[in-house]
Amino acid sequence: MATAVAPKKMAMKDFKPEVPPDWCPGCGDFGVLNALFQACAEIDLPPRDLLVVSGIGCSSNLPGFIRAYGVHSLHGRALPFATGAKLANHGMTVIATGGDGDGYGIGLNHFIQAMRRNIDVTYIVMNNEIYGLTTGQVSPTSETGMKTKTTPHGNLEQMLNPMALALASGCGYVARGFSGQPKHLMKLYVDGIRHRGFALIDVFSPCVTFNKVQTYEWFRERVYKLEETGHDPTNFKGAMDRALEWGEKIPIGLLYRNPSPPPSLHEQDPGLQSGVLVHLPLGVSGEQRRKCIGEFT
Amino acid sequence: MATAVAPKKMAMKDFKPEVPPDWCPGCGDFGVLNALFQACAEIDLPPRDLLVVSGIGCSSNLPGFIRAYGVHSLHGRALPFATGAKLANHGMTVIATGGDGDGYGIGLNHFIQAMRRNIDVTYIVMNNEIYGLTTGQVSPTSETGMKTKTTPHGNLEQMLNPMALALASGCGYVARGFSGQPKHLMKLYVDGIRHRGFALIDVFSPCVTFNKVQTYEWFRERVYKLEETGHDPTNFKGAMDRALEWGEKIPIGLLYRNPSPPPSLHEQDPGLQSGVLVHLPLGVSGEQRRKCIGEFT
Amino acid sequence: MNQPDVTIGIGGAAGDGVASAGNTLAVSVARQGQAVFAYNSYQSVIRGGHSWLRLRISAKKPLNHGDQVDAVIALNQDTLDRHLQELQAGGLVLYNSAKLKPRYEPPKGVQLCPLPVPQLTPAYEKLPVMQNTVAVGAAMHLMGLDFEGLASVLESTFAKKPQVVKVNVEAAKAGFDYAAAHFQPLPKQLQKTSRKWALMTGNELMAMGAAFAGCKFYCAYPMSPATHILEWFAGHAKELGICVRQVEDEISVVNMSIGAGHMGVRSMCATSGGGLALMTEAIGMAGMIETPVVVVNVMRAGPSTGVPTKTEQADLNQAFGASQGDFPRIVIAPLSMHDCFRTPALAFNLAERYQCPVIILADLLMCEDNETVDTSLLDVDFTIDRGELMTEANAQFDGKPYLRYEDTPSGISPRAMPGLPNHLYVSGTDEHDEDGVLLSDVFTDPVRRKKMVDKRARKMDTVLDHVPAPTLEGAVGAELTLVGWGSTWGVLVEAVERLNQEGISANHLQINLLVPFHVKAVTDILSRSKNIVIVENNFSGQFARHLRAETGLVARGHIRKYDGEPFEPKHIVAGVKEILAGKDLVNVLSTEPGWRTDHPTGTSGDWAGRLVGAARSV
Amino acid sequence: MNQPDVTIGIGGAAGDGVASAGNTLAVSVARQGQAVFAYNSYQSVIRGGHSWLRLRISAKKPLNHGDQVDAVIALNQDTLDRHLQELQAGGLVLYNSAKLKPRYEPPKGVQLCPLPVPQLTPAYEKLPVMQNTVAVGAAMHLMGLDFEGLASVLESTFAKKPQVVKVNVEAAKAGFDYAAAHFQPLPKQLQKTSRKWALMTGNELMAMGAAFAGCKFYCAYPMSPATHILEWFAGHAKELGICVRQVEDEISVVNMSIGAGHMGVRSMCATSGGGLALMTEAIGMAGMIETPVVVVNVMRAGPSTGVPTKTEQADLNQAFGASQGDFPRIVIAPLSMHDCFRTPALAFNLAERYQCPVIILADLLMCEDNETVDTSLLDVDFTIDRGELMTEANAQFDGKPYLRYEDTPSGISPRAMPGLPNHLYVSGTDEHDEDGVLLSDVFTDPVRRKKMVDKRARKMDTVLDHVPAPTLEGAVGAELTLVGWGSTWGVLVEAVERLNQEGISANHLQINLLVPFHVKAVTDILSRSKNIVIVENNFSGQFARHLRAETGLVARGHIRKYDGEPFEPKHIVAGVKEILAGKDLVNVLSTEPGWRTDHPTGTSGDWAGRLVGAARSV
Ligand SMILES: Cc1ncc(C[n+]2csc(CCOP(=O)(O)OP(=O)(O)O)c2C)c(N)n1
Ligand SMILES: Cc1ncc(C[n+]2csc(CCOP(=O)(O)OP(=O)(O)O)c2C)c(N)n1
Ligand code: SF4
Ligand code: SF4
Ligand SMILES: [Mg+2]
Ligand SMILES: [Mg+2]
Repeated sequence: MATAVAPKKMAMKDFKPEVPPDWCPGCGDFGVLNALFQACAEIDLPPRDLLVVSGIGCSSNLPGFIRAYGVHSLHGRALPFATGAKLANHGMTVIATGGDGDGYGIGLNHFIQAMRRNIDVTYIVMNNEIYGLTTGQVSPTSETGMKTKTTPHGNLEQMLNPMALALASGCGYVARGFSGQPKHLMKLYVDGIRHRGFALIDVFSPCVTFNKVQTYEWFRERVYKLEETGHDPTNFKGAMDRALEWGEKIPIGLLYRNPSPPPSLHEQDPGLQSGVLVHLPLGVSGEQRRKCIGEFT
Repeated sequence: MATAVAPKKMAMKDFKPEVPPDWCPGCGDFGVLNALFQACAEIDLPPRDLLVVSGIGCSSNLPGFIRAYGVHSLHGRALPFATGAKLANHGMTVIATGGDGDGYGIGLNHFIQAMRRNIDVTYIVMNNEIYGLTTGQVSPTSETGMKTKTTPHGNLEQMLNPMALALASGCGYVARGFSGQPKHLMKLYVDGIRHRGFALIDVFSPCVTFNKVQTYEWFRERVYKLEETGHDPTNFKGAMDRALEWGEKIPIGLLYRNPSPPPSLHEQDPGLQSGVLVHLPLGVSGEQRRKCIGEFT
Repeated sequence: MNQPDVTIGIGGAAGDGVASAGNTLAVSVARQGQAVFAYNSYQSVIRGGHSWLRLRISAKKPLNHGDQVDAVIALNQDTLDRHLQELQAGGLVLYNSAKLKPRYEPPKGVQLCPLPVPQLTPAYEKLPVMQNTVAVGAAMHLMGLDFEGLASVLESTFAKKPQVVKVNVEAAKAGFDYAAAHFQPLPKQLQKTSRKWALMTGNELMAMGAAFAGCKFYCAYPMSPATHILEWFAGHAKELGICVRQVEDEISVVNMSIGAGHMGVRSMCATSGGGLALMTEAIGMAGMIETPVVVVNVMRAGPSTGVPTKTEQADLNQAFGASQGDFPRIVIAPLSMHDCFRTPALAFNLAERYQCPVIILADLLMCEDNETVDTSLLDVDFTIDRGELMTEANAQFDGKPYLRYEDTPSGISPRAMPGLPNHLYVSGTDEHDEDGVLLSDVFTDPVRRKKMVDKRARKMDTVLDHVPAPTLEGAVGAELTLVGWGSTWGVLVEAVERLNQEGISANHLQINLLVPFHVKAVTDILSRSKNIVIVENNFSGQFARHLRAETGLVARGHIRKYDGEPFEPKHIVAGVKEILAGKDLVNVLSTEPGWRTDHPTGTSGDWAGRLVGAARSV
Repeated sequence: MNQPDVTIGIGGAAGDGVASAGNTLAVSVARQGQAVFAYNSYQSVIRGGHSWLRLRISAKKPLNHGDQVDAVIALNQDTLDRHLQELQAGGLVLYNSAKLKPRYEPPKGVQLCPLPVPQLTPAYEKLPVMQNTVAVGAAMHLMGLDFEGLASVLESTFAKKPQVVKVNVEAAKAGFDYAAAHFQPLPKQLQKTSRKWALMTGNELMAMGAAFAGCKFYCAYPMSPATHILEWFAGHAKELGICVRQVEDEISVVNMSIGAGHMGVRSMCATSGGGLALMTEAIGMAGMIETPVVVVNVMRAGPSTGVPTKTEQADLNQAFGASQGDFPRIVIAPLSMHDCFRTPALAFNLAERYQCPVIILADLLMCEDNETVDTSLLDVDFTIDRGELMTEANAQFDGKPYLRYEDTPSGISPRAMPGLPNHLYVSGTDEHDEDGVLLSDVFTDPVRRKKMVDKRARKMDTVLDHVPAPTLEGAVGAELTLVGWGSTWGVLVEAVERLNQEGISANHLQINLLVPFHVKAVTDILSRSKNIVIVENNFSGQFARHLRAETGLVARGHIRKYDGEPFEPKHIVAGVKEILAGKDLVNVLSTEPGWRTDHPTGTSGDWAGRLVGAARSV
């Protein structure tokens, strides 16, 4: 390594990039990003040890707006990419980000399987209940009845419930934040990143341009913090009850944390027991080779 | 129409095909199929009004073994195919069938979205907790720790819970059967097919060749019928409790039926209000045409 | 081309109302019998950024957006700065003098037309977008058109808000009159005609054409530049009795569409490159189970996510290679926006006659941009040919078992609509025999397997009889034949005219049917050509390769473009000259000053302190 | 070929132990220095049905499974009925006379060898599969080999159950001795040698070759005929320190593999046609973000689900057209099982050097079947070339900003392994500038866009320097050049020998690098060929088309096969003769009597009452 780097305390500015986000002024994603700067500083995570992987969407532009290693992959594929990356180098902290369409629409299968698989990735979904980048079509989290460009007579489908799905899929850390409450959100990130295993943080992140229903005001009127209600996040059934709540009152905060979380995937995978893959020598020893060949003679 | 057909009561034999199933002797799928013959006869459904759509897998060979219109589509795609078919001709009864790999592995996204979408399709999943046709690899419903050809050191992933996912996805009819209990299973089919909207019937259907753990005996020792316990299938929370049960005792029967089910998709879709699509005249009237053009002048 | 044409560029940021000003102007001129071809160069940001819309207007239908603006309407300072320099003598620029000021010397002979908007409309104070209305009014005058068309458009646009109509009409009139009083009209003056034009995008034409041709099921997942097809359908589903669904991904889209097609409706879906990639597996299924389905791929600049707002023709390889194995497929590239309207009807007829997937390869340029189409070309009854489809209305039951995949001489097996009595069958993606029973489950059956492959393949033998062969446009025996495919038709027509005017004798062949290929017809034409130059909007020359593979023909020269911006006639003319001077490959590039962009981190400019993190140590 | 070869066919139902009997026999002969080439024709049912395994055995390595069986081991009546007629004079059939009886007259000169199994082994009563051991023992003798090899194999097979070893060895010996006493040995007698062979499938060789070449991440979704690669990896993950995962679908597979490749490990995945279709979108991503990844496609008979247990070479179009847009990719088809072993090493080196996706096109024939490979060819150290990869070990930080996508003369931009200090970057699937910042989000930037397309494309300029050009095998100036690609190499080598023996002078060119293509080398060779005949295992001639597109070369004749069964030397010889007699396309077909199948509903036989429902009214 060419330059020795003195250990130092990270600050928000260390994560702020040179390229300014090109989201619409007022977009909820700014709050999501700022809280992430703060969380990374709080955890004191050197940017070079952080990989942020996204799909495609307004929200998925995020990796371009944070100083870290980043990947802006394919629509819906942030989680498989992040999974492969984490398994290849489990020394790095891996965060996946994206939108509701990306994660709960085209990418839904990967989302559920990633939770079952308990890969140590923190997944931040900027849920604006609309397809932003493609300029305003219905999303899996759009409310029933919602009129969008592609549902002029109102959405006929039932809203997808990411919290309940996460619980039903065995996710060990299930939280929801609101980009209008960045401090609270930051705390959810910090705990989620520290959680060993898959952590979901679904964030209400208003699309000021295309979602004229779920606005900041709409959320502000409805959200309440679980932390202020005595909710016990280690109680699975209580968490499921909260997850099903939607309407006048909508909970944000930590819904569930598995009190005895199983080891995460990289801690158990037989092939990773010899160390971090990217640092292992390539190929096999002559002895291993001859053993493998011998099995066929 | 060339031949007038006298209405008659259907019997099991009307659904039995000339081609005998080529499943391994003892395969659970025989029981699944037989119960289906019975259910179709019970409902008195003329074969020509029935479309059975499957994906790819041992279980997905089923449409070839029942006298009805059938489609043996792509691995994981039975539900989208069935959805398109139902919307095109909602006069027909549409049943989708497949395996656990097909429906909960590669096809999981479609499964969840079909439930949100409440398409009027009955989905029968032959859940043998293994990939049968490809000769014995781990499946999403394989138990943690299970040794298979691709998990020689034991499956590291958490088992997928189709019952809980279905409930979390708003499915209005959630049931589980066992191919070793064909009468009970038949009843679940009949109610599921009659249910207006998406109905899931997950069936324990042992793979006698590749799953040496979840055998008939294994299931017989564990399953108990919800109908015999006073379970109230209209109680969502109670259903969720049952859905999470797994181990010494495993419930079969109707877990949940929405007491006030919303209309199914074809009943609401704006384009279908004029009738069954396949029977509508093609093209548009001169008046409609000129109205459409006029919007651009 | 004895009719003059005028090209007006309107520029501003997203949110400045470029599109609506352009639309008002375009519909207004169309109501005075003018045809329009628009090209909008825009940016993948929802607000801010820059958007540059060019309208080419003439009583004679322009076939492309031209290569020179005559007038600019600058809605913001950025536009004034960027595009002023593109004007030539006689050109002019309109802008709100209360907000903007030219910061560069205009090119010689270019007229600055400042509009004192606050004086011209009192509404400006509250509604800054009124500047657009004033400018559009002024432009109408400067092109030599009447005010009425504009007034009627404003009236219909704001039909629901009568007060707004009044204010807008007054503002437009004020602009019109102010221009009359203060500015020199454009040297080229347009002539009113009584022709009726509809102003539409290729996407809208494709959607409408499909609906008119009997599409009853349309399913999609949003993806630029194909999304507007879905939006048109969603808006018309109820009145036209079409099932229109947005679903979870393109895999679901295409499988649903095939499911619907299987039941007997005409079914279509659309996407762009990455979505098509996800659809390929099911396209193979449609080939195998012989289900008609129409899949539209509106190409954009790739590879991968690429440049979602820019055009390209680089998905031919993908369409040709979609899915594993050999199976019949048809690939058609519409040549113009009007062709976008007709192509779905052709595609449905072919899909149903041959019971196979048909891929329509359109592109962003033709699908997202607006063009006027003669309304009489749209108000037509398409011939609907459903092929050998057995319905309750026509099916005969002779007591013999029904063979869904009967090995007929044509390879086409009469298809029973599910639900018909006495015709039960199973369609499987595994190899199957004539009755649908799987061959893949028998031990091996080389004879039947071959029979079924041959049967399916044989269907393609007659496709060429149902699609007219391409014909040579222009003088036979010209020195040079330009060969293009798809959307480049309009730009090539004009390039050929210009070349001939410049004394370079040229003619033109445009291909729309790519698979199967009119090998004989094309070979006959091109083997008589003295010099072939292939023009295509991609890097590797995918069509040139296809042509060689099909016919063995190799061109003398290639003109290609893959910079995101579309061809203009001048690029072709310049390219041809380079080829005549000895080059065999000319990669042309758009280099207008207005397209110079300030890169966020300035790769080619000043770096200091702007580059993504890397320069700072961690 | 001065060494005799013997081909033994073993047939039975799934469950009768065909594969294990074949394996015992093959390993036993291999331990006596014999090489083996096996071909198993089997059925997609888990139990029952028919399975027909042919082992061609010789001291000189056979390169294909031949076209004539010398001996049959019939494990069930069906096999006896089907395959007896395939034998020729001097041939013989072994069967358990306590269970089976020939129902047809054997062909002239064919020896019936009934084995009284119950008398020969008492264990038969409880273990009917003992008949296989007896028959294998008998076969060993009849080929002229010793008993020891077989005994040692049985010992290692049943190492964990010593009683079973004894019973089996005794039964085998009884069969061996019985044959010696009662039957005529085969006319061709094999000679023992001391060469060391490993008996492996192409899948196992591919997996092992990849692991030896440094593969550290392997991910897959089960799909025949590629599943065994996953199974080999899963079995060796722990000892070799390789992360091996089975995941939810092929989309996830390829994205994970690319994710792992992006971080700096050698990463591979494998599938078959339909899975490749699902992977195409991400293959374009790897092209765009310049991530090395190796994707193996083991082709099977298509289209769509097709015939999962049968072989074909019909995914070349798909590999060539995988994903939208133009981007660098490499496509390689291994020529033999030993080449399956070497190809991953080559693929990884190319993928890392050129930072692009590499597709390996193998097929069922070579990947599922067993062949002996000289162990000394396997025990090798592959050269590992990681290309311009910057790791903590070699990275220099000069204080200048790191440009992940630097526009270098070679087009190759040094790649920093994420985690490295001072080299932060973002990889995006949108078009991006040298520093990784998106160009798709600027208004338009034709100049930079073109620069980046050119940079990526330029990488391919030197690929051909790193992959040896194909060379002509056989006599220069022959009358006829057979051209093949991929797995047909072995069958073509033998066909050429036979043609020459029959006085038809022929030579042979086999292509393994399909993209990019050795245009110059291939053109040089083939333009000197008098008559080109292209042989490929598909319907449409995908390679012939590719060759024409790349070089303009058109063959005099084509021999194709798409009936599910692989080519045998006799097919090629016959095809060549038809071509010499004037045909230009010969579609050969396997027509052995043993392959006649009783179709469940009998399309070509008696219909009455057997057809799927349709014949009854509803
Ligand atoms: C395969 C594929 N299909 C479709 C698209 C087009 N597309 C880009 S972003 C997007 C959805 C964006 O919605 P979401 O994920 O909610 O993000 P947001 O923009 O709302 O933040 C779509 C459909 C694509 N890029 N790739
Ligand atoms: C795209 C694709 N990937 C993989 C396969 C191979 N495949 C066929 S069936 C199957 C899984 C079968 O498991 P399941 O759905 O549980 O059915 P079962 O055989 O157990 O009844 C797989 C992976 C395929 N046909 N298509
Ligand atoms: S469109 Fe919506 S989600 Fe996208 S940047 Fe604008 S406000 Fe944010
Ligand atoms: S392999 Fe298993 S699932 Fe398949 S047919 Fe046999 S028993 Fe049934
Ligand atoms: Mg969104
Ligand atoms: Mg299964």
